Amino acid sequence: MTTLTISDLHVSYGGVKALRGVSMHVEQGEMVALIGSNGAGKSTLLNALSNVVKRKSGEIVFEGRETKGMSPHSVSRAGLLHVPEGRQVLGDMSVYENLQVGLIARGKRNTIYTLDHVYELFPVLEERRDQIAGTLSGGQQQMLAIGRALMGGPHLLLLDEPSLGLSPLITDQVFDALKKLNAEGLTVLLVEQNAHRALEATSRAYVLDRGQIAFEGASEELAGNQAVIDSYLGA
Amino acid sequence: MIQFYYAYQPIIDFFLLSVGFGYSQQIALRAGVFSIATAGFAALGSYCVAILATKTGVPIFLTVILGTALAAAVGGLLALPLARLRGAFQAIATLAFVQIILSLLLYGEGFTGGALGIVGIPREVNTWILLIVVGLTMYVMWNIGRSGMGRVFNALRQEESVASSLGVNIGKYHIIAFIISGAVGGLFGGLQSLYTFQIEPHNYGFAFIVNVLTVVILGGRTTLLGPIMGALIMAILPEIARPLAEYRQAVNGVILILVITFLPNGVGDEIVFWFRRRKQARQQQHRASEKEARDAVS
Amino acid sequence: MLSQQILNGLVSGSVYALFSLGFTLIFGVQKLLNFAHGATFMAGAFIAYYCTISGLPFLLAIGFSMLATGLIAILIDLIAFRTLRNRGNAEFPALVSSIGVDLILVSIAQQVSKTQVLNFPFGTFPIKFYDLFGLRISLLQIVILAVVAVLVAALIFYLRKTTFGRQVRAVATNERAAALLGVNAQSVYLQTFFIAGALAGLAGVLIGLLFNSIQFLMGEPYMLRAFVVVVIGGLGSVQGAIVASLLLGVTQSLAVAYLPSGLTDAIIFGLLFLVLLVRPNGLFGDINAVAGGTRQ
Amino acid sequence: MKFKTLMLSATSAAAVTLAGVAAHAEDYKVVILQSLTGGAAFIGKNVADGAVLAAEELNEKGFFGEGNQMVFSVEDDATDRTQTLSLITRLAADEDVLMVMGPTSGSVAMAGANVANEREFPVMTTTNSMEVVENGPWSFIMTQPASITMPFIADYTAETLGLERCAIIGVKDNEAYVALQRMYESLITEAGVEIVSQDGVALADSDFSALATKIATSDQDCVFIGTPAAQGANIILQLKQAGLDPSTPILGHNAFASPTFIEKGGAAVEDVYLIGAWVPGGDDDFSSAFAESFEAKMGFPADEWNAMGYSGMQVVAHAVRDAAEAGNLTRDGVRQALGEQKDIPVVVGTHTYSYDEERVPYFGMKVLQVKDGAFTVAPE
Repeated sequence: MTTLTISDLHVSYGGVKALRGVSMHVEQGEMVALIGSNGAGKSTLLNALSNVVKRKSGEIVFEGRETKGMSPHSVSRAGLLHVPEGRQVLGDMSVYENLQVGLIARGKRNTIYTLDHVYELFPVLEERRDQIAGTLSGGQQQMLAIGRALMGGPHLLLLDEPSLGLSPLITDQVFDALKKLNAEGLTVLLVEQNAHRALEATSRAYVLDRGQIAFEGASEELAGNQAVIDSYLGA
Repeated sequence: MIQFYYAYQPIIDFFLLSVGFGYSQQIALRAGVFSIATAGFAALGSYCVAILATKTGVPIFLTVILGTALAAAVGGLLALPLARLRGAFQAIATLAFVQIILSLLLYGEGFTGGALGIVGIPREVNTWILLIVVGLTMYVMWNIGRSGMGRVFNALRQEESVASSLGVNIGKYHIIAFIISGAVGGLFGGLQSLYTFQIEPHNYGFAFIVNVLTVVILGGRTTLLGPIMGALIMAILPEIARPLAEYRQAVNGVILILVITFLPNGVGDEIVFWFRRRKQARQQQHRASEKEARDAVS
Repeated sequence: MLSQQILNGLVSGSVYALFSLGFTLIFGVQKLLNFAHGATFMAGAFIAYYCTISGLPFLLAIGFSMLATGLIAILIDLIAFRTLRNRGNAEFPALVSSIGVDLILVSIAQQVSKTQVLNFPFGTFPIKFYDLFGLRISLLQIVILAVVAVLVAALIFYLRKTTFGRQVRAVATNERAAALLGVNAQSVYLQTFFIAGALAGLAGVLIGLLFNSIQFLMGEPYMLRAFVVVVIGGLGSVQGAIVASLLLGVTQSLAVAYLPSGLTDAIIFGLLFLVLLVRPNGLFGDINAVAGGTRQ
Repeated sequence: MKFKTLMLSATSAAAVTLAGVAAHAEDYKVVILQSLTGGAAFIGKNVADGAVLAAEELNEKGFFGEGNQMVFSVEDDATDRTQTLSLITRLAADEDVLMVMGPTSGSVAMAGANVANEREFPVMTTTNSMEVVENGPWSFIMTQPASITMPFIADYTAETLGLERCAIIGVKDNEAYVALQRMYESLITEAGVEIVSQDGVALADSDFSALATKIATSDQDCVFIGTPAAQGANIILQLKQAGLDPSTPILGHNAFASPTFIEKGGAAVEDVYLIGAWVPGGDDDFSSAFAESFEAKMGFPADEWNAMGYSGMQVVAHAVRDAAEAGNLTRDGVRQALGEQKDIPVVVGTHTYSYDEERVPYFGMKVLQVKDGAFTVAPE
């Protein structure tokens, strides 16, 4: 079953065309990577998916439902949860309270992601449950942001640059957790600049270049295609 | 025309004073300073003039200069602590400044006359003097707008972080804006003193703040035409809306809400922007037709 | 006399707290100054007054008045704030449009009351005095202190411990992140406005009753006091507002008692200036923010 | 161009308003310009109501002689200086208007006086400020200055009651009240009364708890309160609640002479001394008749300001009639006649109203006391 289908999506920011006809899809249970250089439009795509930015044209169908006109909070209450770039934890609130806020998106939907489940996945969150979120380290904040989204019972998790600013060791921990979640059946769309890590963790990938899909295919295949990586990712 | 002037002279004078206070308010907003201190500056200027003119032999024109200088100096001093504050805090701090001035004016009875204010101020100012001073003020404002300082103010208003990244010393320009705002406010406060014979602290209270804000919001916060349009509407409105007299305040309130919501740039600014856009469009059209003509020839 | 004056100050201060809480809550959540808060407070006193003289039992009149001022506050949000907020960068425009609402409400009250000073009929609340360790305290003062204490505790509980309170704080801290987590910011705004309005309305009734006077301009001095309170307490901080309100009440009482009373305003606004100079975020601005400190 | 069109439309709108007052040869046109709205409305509105009643009655009685009548219109100065300036300027430009009864008070009255003297146009302002009189020969005041009224209550304090130590509470932000308070202070000080404390409240204040505690616990044998009626009643209530010795005499000035004072103060204001020009219900034939006809017309009893307006209009009417009879029905004629009015029967004070050589009005005052919830003449 297809979780997410995007067809011919256009988004403009004050006259600048950020996305120019993007089409892609994510199947249930898949972990898909979206990679591309800085300014390619990756974050814009995620923001358009969660309706934080308005699209100019195109269709976004999430679990069979067109999301056009829905407010951002309705989108997340429908099970499409977006972990934004820079984590954006609620800095004045405790770890526990952040997780509780995460519950709001769940509503009355059933989900396997309980508080215990999150604590099991990220034990550090349980140790620091009463600490003010703003005082956590970057890696801990990333774990909190993911855990908080899980509390909302996601059917699709959008992750924006989870490795940004994290040490390789912490990045490993985060990616391990993501793989584990995917193995349990969570559908994930992962945006990363760190192409190697992203391709290593996912099954399929899209390359976004100047607002358009430049390449799509199996992650393994893409990882081996040095020419594509060099020309689009500049790494 | 003379008859008209005779019957409406106080409204015309009121309009000119409003324009003056409007420029004092506008220059602060223009530089991105969220100040409502104009009432305080006006009070300083008018009391300085009134006290000097009634209690000393200082020549009248000198009292106005001293009043202007005093308000400008206080504006400069006020800017120092305010430079550390942003947005809402600046508004609150300037409001506190006005309150402090007012309560000191009420308290310093021996010097300021307390609630009685100061009476018997010589009436030295008439419509023509007001007209000339407003003209001079506009000239100065126009020059500021054209100069580099005007561009810095625009940058500060739009995005302070951008301005600071361009290496602009924000604090310095805020101080300059405050000094100008103080000088203009003090100048017109002084003229008001010499126009109305009598002043009291009450003249510079909340109603003054609302009026001068209305003038600038209604008129526009960036163009020279702004305060003129705002003051014009505020001067004429009570005349044509006399049947609404009992609800005058409410009418002002409705105007404020409607203008800030649907005409956020203000009437005057919108007019100027419209002309600018039309001019640009014409120029483009002109260039396009020139090109067409050239193409046709070749 | 000193302790009596401190008591007077605490009672006045507790009503300032009731008034300022709503103001600071709205600022905490929206980062906007609601200048019409004073007029909402005045409306509370007016509505309760007209309900009482038309025969409604006093407690019912209070309830009705709180409901009505809550709705007035929601209207303020819808009329004066919503469009501006959606346009972005609303700080200054919202101040202007809320001044507009203030003028409208005050003008209506002026017409309704014909500029007269109104007061609740004698006997609306029993006047009883108690002698407590040499202090003279009225039943009304005791009731006010108790009501304010209970409401403040309830508000803090609500913000800290309930799901809705967490949503309020989430929006206060980071509106976009909150939306991504399924929080409906618009409904949070409406609810905080309702709470703020109802608290202001109650404060109006209590002040009208305690000081025996209801008039169309009564909001203005309280609005100015609220500025002092929120600056000293830290804009958006609930605990800060409470401490600062009590501090302000007592300072004012003592200033009247021991200094020339004409200087009271100069003293409290001077104090505000001083606090802004030394601690631009207020005395409690950073640590105790409940409704949220600075937006990320 | 745009400016001109707008201004012209403003002119025509104003012309329509004035056209309502048609002019005939035997019509004496007077404009009652008072604060119907704004801060001084509690004075201006009431004065206007009293003046209108007087003018109607005088016309009905044929006071101005066969076929003649006073044509009056009521305008609002809005307690706003700018609007007052523009209104009076415009009225001065209308040659049919003989004089203006108004504007009401404070800086508005002063502004009116300025224009009046500049444009040689008689105005009778409601205020009692001598500055209006001193401003020039065309500006008059209707109420007695503090130097005339305050001795009544000051003498009563020092001599009749023999008090020695007084606490004073005044208004700090209204010039008229401050002037009365200062006059009282200097009079009682001269008479040997010590002022033990001096406090100023703002007109918008209602929280007097700290002030009340301070005065209730300090040592004085009288309290003088110079505030508006409702506020004064409230201060007295809070003083009593703070435990002020009930036997301490409380005194006030003529602002207290209003039904509001008793209504707001209830039992707390019992025994308070005050001065008033108007004894509610009237205290002679003329004033009782006025009280009756006013209540019949308006549906509520007349207060001090209604009575003042009614009395002021009597004086204006006599001045206009005198000018007409002297064959000098011009603004200057009315001005001269007004300044020469002597012993005009009125409903206030000692029932006759006169201007002295300095054009200062005199009609006397009464010391009143609240007894059983009503104003009565205080024991001598």
